[in-house]
Amino acid sequence: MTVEVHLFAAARAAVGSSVVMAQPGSLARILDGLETDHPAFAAVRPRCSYLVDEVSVHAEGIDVPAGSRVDVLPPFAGG
Amino acid sequence: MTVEVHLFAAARAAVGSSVVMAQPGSLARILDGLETDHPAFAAVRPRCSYLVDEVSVHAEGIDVPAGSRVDVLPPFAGG
Amino acid sequence: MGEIRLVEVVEHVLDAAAIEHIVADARAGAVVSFSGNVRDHDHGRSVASLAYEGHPSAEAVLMEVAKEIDARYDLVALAVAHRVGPIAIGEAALVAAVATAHRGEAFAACRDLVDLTKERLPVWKHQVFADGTDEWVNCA
Amino acid sequence: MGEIRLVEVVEHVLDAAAIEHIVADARAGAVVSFSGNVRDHDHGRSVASLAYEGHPSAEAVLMEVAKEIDARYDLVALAVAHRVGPIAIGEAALVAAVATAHRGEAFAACRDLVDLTKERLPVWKHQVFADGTDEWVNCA
Repeated sequence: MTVEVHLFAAARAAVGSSVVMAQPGSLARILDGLETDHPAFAAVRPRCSYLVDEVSVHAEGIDVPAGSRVDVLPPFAGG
Repeated sequence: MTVEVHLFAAARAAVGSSVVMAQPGSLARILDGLETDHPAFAAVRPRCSYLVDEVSVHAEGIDVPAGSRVDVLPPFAGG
Repeated sequence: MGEIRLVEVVEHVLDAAAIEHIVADARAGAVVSFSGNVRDHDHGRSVASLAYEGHPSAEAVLMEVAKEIDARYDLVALAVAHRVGPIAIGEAALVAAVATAHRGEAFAACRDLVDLTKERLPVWKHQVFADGTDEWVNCA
Repeated sequence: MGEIRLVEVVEHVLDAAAIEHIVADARAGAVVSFSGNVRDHDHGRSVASLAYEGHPSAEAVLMEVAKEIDARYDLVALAVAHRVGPIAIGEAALVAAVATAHRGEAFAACRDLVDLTKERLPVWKHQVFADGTDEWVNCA
């Protein structure tokens, strides 16, 4: 089982797709992998927040187990 | 020539008419006359402001010459 | 200077939606509108009917208020209208709308427009209560 | 507790007038409404087209925002809607309206509702400028 990483807005534009698969591990490692495969993601990453299985995550050190879903959320701009 | 005194809202209700004629003189004397003729006006008078020929007047001592128009304005309540 | 697009004191029904459309503008990112409506209660008493009386100068005073708000804020457009005569419960007595580039200014300007109108406009409110008594508001 | 009468994230045209009617109430003396509209300029650049993207949780988040505003203020009714997808210049992206007994509370609550929505709602704005460049707002 892998991790589903869902990308939105500027993060999706940087990565070039809405969903990518990743190996379970720390959130930091998953994001590092994204950045390696899609260098444009480096510019967006510092401004993103994350959901792991719909729960807000505030530290990249958190463990993301197999079967989880990660949402990568750039800064909101509503209104 | 006399002075036309126009009454609005609570002042009109107290006096019982929209316009009364008065003799020229100080605004205080004109208002005293109104109060004598219409005792209910005494309750409204302390809260009123006045226009003499469309100009706001802040002291009852002002002279109101013959041919003038006085507007008696209770406190506004708009909105 | 913003555009003062509507200033009126009228006897007909006010339409808050119409006044909002009047200020709409492609340059404006924010429109804030206010509708002051006749309530069925006032200070805990049931209101049966209500009417506003206006001084002949009311519309001219409202224009001065509009100009003062326009001078205080960076507006795209402004509109304000007050109704006089009898008004049914739930209907609007005062409607105001402002359009600005950014929302902070729109909220502040609309609020100030309503406050200044209520302070300066020479109009009076007469309420008849369900128990048959009546009052001129602010004159009790 | 006020009535939360409408909370939605939708792809169709928003109608500020309709949302005002939704909160109308005989108990309410004041209705304040906000319409956040797409401007033809942003930071001095001419905007050619614009679209919002929403996260699947957006409507649930908007409901949490509405409940928080309802808890902070003494409201009669509240309604708020955000549009996603492409939006034409001049059309509304966010509309909100609150009805309260008195006007001070209506202005404060509507402003707070709009601010909190902009802070918390997981939506993103993509602008294409007249010169062909584009940006995701807040990500530059």
